[in-house]
Amino acid sequence: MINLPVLDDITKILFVLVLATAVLIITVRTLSSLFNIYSVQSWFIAAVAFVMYLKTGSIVLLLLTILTIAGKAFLVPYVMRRIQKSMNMKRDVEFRYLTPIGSILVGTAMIFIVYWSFSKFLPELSSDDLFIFGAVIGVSLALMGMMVIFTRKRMITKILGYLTMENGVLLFSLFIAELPFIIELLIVIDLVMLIVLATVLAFGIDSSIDEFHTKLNSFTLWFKE
Amino acid sequence: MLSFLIYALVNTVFVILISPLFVSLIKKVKAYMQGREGPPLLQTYYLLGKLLKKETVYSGNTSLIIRITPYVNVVCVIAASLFVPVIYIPMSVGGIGNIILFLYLLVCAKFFMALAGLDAGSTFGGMGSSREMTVSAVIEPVIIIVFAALSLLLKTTNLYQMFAISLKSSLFINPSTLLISLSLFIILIVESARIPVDNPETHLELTMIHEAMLLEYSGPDLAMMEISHAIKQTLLMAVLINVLIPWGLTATPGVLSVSISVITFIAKGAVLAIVVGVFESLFAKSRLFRLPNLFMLAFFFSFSTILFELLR
Amino acid sequence: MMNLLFVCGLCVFFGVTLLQAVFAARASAAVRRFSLWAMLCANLLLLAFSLTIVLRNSTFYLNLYQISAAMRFSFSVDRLAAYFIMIISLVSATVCLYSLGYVEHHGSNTGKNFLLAMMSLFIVSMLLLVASDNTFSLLFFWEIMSITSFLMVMFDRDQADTRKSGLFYFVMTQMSTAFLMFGFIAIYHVSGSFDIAPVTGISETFKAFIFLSLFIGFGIKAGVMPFHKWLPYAHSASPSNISALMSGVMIKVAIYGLIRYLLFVLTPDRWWGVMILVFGTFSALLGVIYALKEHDIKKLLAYHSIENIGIILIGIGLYLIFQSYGFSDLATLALIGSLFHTLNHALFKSLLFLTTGSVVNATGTRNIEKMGGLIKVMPYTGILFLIGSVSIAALPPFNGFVSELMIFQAFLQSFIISNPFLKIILFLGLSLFALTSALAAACFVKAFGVIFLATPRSEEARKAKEVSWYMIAGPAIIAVLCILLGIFSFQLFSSLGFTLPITNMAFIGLALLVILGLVWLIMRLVGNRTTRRSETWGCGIISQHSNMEYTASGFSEPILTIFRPIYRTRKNVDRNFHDPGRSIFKDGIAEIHTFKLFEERIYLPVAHFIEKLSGVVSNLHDVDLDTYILYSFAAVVILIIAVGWFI
Amino acid sequence: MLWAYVISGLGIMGFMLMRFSRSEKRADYLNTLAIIHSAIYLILSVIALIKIQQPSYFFSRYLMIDRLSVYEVLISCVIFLLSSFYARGYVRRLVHSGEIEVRELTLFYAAYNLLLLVIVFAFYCNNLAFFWILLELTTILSAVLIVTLNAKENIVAALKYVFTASTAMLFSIIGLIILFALTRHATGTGTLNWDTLMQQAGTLSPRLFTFAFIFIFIGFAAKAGIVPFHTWLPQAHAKAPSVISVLLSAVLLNIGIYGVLRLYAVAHKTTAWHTVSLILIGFGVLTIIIAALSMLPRGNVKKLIAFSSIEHMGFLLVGIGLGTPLALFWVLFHTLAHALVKTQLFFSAGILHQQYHSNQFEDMKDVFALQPLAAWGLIIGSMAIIGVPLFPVFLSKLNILTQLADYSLPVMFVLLVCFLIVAAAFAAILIRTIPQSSESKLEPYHVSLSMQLPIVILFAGIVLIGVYFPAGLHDMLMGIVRSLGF
Repeated sequence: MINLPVLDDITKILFVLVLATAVLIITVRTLSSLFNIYSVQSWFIAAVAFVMYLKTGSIVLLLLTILTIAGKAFLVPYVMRRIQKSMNMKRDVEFRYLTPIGSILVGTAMIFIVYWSFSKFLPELSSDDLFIFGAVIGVSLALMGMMVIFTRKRMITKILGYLTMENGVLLFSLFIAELPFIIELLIVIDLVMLIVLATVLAFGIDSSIDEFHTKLNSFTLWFKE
Repeated sequence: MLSFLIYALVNTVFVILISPLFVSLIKKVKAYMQGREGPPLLQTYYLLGKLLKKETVYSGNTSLIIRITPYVNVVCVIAASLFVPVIYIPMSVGGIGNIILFLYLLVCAKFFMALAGLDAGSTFGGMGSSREMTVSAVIEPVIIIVFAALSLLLKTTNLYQMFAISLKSSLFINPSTLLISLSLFIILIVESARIPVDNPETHLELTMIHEAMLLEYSGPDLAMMEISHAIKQTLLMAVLINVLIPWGLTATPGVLSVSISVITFIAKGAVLAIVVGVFESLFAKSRLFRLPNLFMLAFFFSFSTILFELLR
Repeated sequence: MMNLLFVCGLCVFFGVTLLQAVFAARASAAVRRFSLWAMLCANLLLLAFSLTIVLRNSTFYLNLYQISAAMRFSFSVDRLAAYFIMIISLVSATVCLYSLGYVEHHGSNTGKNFLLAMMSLFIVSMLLLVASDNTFSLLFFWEIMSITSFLMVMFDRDQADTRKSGLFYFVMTQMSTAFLMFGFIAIYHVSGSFDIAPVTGISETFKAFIFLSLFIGFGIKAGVMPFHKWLPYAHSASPSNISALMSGVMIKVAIYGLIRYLLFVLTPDRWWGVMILVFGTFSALLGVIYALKEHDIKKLLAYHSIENIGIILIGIGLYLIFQSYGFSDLATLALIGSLFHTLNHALFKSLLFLTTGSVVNATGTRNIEKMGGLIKVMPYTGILFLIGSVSIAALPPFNGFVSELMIFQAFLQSFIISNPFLKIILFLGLSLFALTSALAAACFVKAFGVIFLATPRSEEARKAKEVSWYMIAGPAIIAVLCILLGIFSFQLFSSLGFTLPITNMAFIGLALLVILGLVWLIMRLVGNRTTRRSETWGCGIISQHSNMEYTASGFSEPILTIFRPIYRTRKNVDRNFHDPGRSIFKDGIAEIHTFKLFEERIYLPVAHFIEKLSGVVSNLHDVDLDTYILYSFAAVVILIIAVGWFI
Repeated sequence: MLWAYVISGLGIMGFMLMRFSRSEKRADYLNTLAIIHSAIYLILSVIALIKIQQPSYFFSRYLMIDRLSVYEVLISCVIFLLSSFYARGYVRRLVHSGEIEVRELTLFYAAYNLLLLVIVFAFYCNNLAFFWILLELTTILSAVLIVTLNAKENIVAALKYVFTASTAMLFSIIGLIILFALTRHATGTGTLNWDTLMQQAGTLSPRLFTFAFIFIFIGFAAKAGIVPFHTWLPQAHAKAPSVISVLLSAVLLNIGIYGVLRLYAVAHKTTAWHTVSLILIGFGVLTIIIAALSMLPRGNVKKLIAFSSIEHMGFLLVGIGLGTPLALFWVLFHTLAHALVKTQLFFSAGILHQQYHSNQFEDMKDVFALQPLAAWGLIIGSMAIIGVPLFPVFLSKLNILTQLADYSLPVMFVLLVCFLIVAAAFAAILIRTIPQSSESKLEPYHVSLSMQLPIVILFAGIVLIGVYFPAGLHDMLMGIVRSLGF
């Protein structure tokens, strides 16, 4: 339960960094570096969680930090790297609907729009401007993730986009620490499962139907127990 | 009731007897106009008598239609003749004298005549009935509107009352009556199959309408067709006369009055027949598809009558 | 007692439906005959039921069954409803009798059984529709009526044109249901109940909306002119006994609905009357004009149904106008006239359709150009058809004439209306009405003449045989009714308590009979009675041949020429040439089609527009994942903006 | 009580893991287990309906059994039972025609049973966030069920489903968080429990509630197939094996609508409800229009049915948006009616698909000769779904429209036009399909009784509730409406 103004500043800096990573995910073409960027982003989120923990001292946030690091900084990138190896593709170069520059511009616009819209409501909820920031950053992160999904061609990248959205949501949820832990946990597990499934499906797209089914079996058996 | 029966008998018999006269009178007038001697006035009676004596020839293709048609025709026109009092105006019984019924009895006769025209399967018959139905279809609205104008003028839809009213009120000075009688005259021309609508003399497929349907008839059947046609003509003439110049027609039965009205009717009929004859000789047979113009003329007259009445 | 009659009748119908539907695969001709007889008896029961009510002028109420409190199947039969029930059951009875012979001619075993099942459901739905005392059951049975009739139209579904007709019919009938639903729900919206009861205290415009939607809804089903297009298709596609039911009865049910809502629910304005009059006049005129050029006999009859519906509407319109001026006895004359014409049309139109069915059965074609001379091979059918034609052509003393006479009378006396403008409209309507009936006469001269008279125009016609006893008995009953209703109309009305200013046809009939007797007598006495058979005179051509006869097209040609502006034709010619310079003609096809004004100017454009629109919309779906996400993205962003903006 | 569900469910799955040698047997064995499973659940739910007094809460109020949830669970269980029966024959056909590998069967049925479990608990759960999680799980499981078939398109369809649905669902988490914060701000302790929300609704600020509602709605709309988040639906329904299409259309869509209904019940207690109504009706009408227009040019029977599901979901949304007790009453009835009719349609479509190995209408030649039952099922189902009398949809359609008339007549007119278009679409396709025949006569394959029986049962059921409204059902629905606070 430390209450230092510096913590707030740190959080804000982290927000900016998160946005920066989001922008990178929109633009970068090489897959492996995409994964790296994503895990960095997860690290940042974890950091935010940790800072919030220091600030509020609720144990849930600490657990969330660990969970995020474990799940998002290590597990998910790991799975995706394996998939990528088995599909042996390096880069995702094609863009649709928006060029990278265009998507960055749109992303910025999104931030403004979300800010304009949310700032009409959230102040009623809590005077803490970090909360509002968190909300705005979270939602716009989610929207940017969506943009990744519909601008990038490869399934793998789309999944990354989805993960980004999820990070945004997570970022937002950090500010409502009272949300019972069990639910937080379930949500995260749920999302992870979704990711794994999506990854396997994505693998199925570019591989023969047969090996896809072997993979599918192993994976589903894994999650049934 | 009894009086009505007497009226019916006398009136009908009189009409039947008088109508051939008018036919041949018109022929006579036309002959004079063409500078010929023309047939004697009783020619039509002779003709009918001769036909009654002859045998009937039916085509092998015909069915019962061609056999019943003469009866239907005669019956219909005679029934129609009950509607047109020429000797005196009785009390109407059971709605007899209704205009619509009068017209539709004539249509009924026409309907069967047209069927008979098709019955033998000859080209002429078909052509005749086709043209006949066309003409009658196109003239129908005119007729109706004329009688509508009459009913508007005389505020009744019953011929007896019409005649009675026109008898009482001196309508001659009334322009509407003139207009109406103009269109009535056109109707008379059309319905009795005369130039310019039809040419009763020839048997050329180009011109004939009414005759074409009678081609397959012979003997007594033909006689019936002819007499019914003649009666129809007389009836229409009577309507025109009684509307335009009803004087002489009485509303009270009595030997003197009836004989007066009979005589006056014959006189007026003769005059009208002469007019018709002259009219026929003045015009030439017009193309079938020109006829609607003529009818439109009649339509115009009667409709303008209605407008007259409305504006007054 | 009344309950018994009613319920028994219904039970028999439902029983037959179940029987035929359940054993559709197996049931034999004997079963079919049984169910037809059953239906016949049920119809007679309901006929008795309705006649008692009509004569006693009593009302009958029965709450049969209710799904929930709001949704009851409750029936109240007053004189009007009973009158229509009478029409329905009368016609259906004769049709059943006819079908005893007819159904065996067509289709697979299953098909026949299914047809009978549908037929009985169809009849009972019409009966209950008319009897309903609340909107819910009315709508319920209305839908069932539509669906069953649709299924029967699809009876021989292998023909391409049947499919087209079926689709056309289905869509139109659904449209009518939609409009009705709108009207009914709008009424519910103001009155708060489904009962058919007077609606009061609504604004003029709202009332007008209700009226218009109801008019369109019923008008589509009745085949009023702009909405008539389904009628010729459906009637020509379905089996003849079904066409008889549809044209004789079903479209009358729509008339019933219109009258019911005009008289008992809404309080009409004057312009409604004028509007209905105008619609009626045009339906009548255009109907008969289109009929004149038809050579498909069933289409021809269908167009005549449109014409007669028009006449009925004219009567209703006159009623409304006179009522609005307070000339109640004239109004009654017009209304009774149109109601009587409803009955008459039901009779002679079903008579015509049934006899047509026999003819089509015998010759195997619907094209009248291929018929001819049939009266010699099938005399009974011929005579019956003649009676039908004479009554539909409104010749005295048949029933068709009487009802038209009443409407004419009402028209002719419209001089008592003060408003000159309206008077002119009425007189114009009168003249067009006269034109209509004259053209109808012409059309039936053509129909009867070409089908039955002269010599056969095709092998089939030459080989035709007279149909079975049932198929003559059914129409014969109607034919007798046509004559009786015509002659004793006056006595009929007076016994029902209406004294109308119309001619006593019994008197005329008597007069005609007497005159006939006299004429016949005279001819016996004076006329030469020897006859001889010979050739038709053909300008000396020895062998008369059937292709020298006047054809149907030849017959109607002059009229068509006169009314040319109404039928516009479109030619399409494609030629093939030997040389590229298109100078040496090889061969080619030239066709002339009548320009179907309503279809090509109203129906198809709308359909095409909707098709285009739906094409665009559904193309939005056939894309890949990215685009889907883009949609959601756009939607979310818009939502966020909207939230910021409005809330 | 609820333990019974869990135990039986997991027990069944335990049995599944037992390996059998012969493959043919295996299919039937697994299927038997599935039938038993759904039967047990049905019985349990009936017991829950009768024995347990509603509402009652479990697991520290995370779960609850109240009238609405029991009603929905009953519907789902019935559908599941029927489709388990159907699956017996159907899956055999699938194996036979090589559309599914035998080794996939375990996975298939595992997911199938798990789905049942998840759905039941989704209905029973009392907590919005928990509900959300289970909703996501249904997405995953149905995706798995879709991809068990041997076809690339299935993977594509599943991916579309997963992505479209879950991206939208993420936004509803945002909504949840806002709602949570809102309740916390209002009453000190935040909550996402239905019952507490219902109690506290009065204290919440309408503006913020609407704000939260819209975000939550996005996710539920995606699950319920509301335009513009419906895009996944047609392909998923078309590609999935017919048994699964049934579940997707008749059960899964209901969950989304169920969530919306609950939320609306909460909204109805705040002053925000007419804004919410506006939103719902707006989306509903949009959905109906889009769906109706997309149905006209369809040549694929299952896609056609899928679009009609979308249309009906839109209609339900409109009904909810009206928010009058009667409207809700009929919405609940419509849910039942729609579920049953859809099931019948997809069953018939499944039979036909096995006959022709295609869903395209033009491939279906001499339907009556080959598959009379399926043909009739299709025809009758189509009639039922377009709301012809004798069938339940007519009742709910008429009544909801009647309620709509009080809200706005023009909107009602628009809907009528849309229904007309829908009817035209169905009629056009059936009329084109039924009569067509081919020279190359196909052999009718033997449709096992287990595939025919459900269709017959459903037909009977549909007609029954179409003309007979049991008092019990009436009271139950009224009870639900009242318990929702209308």
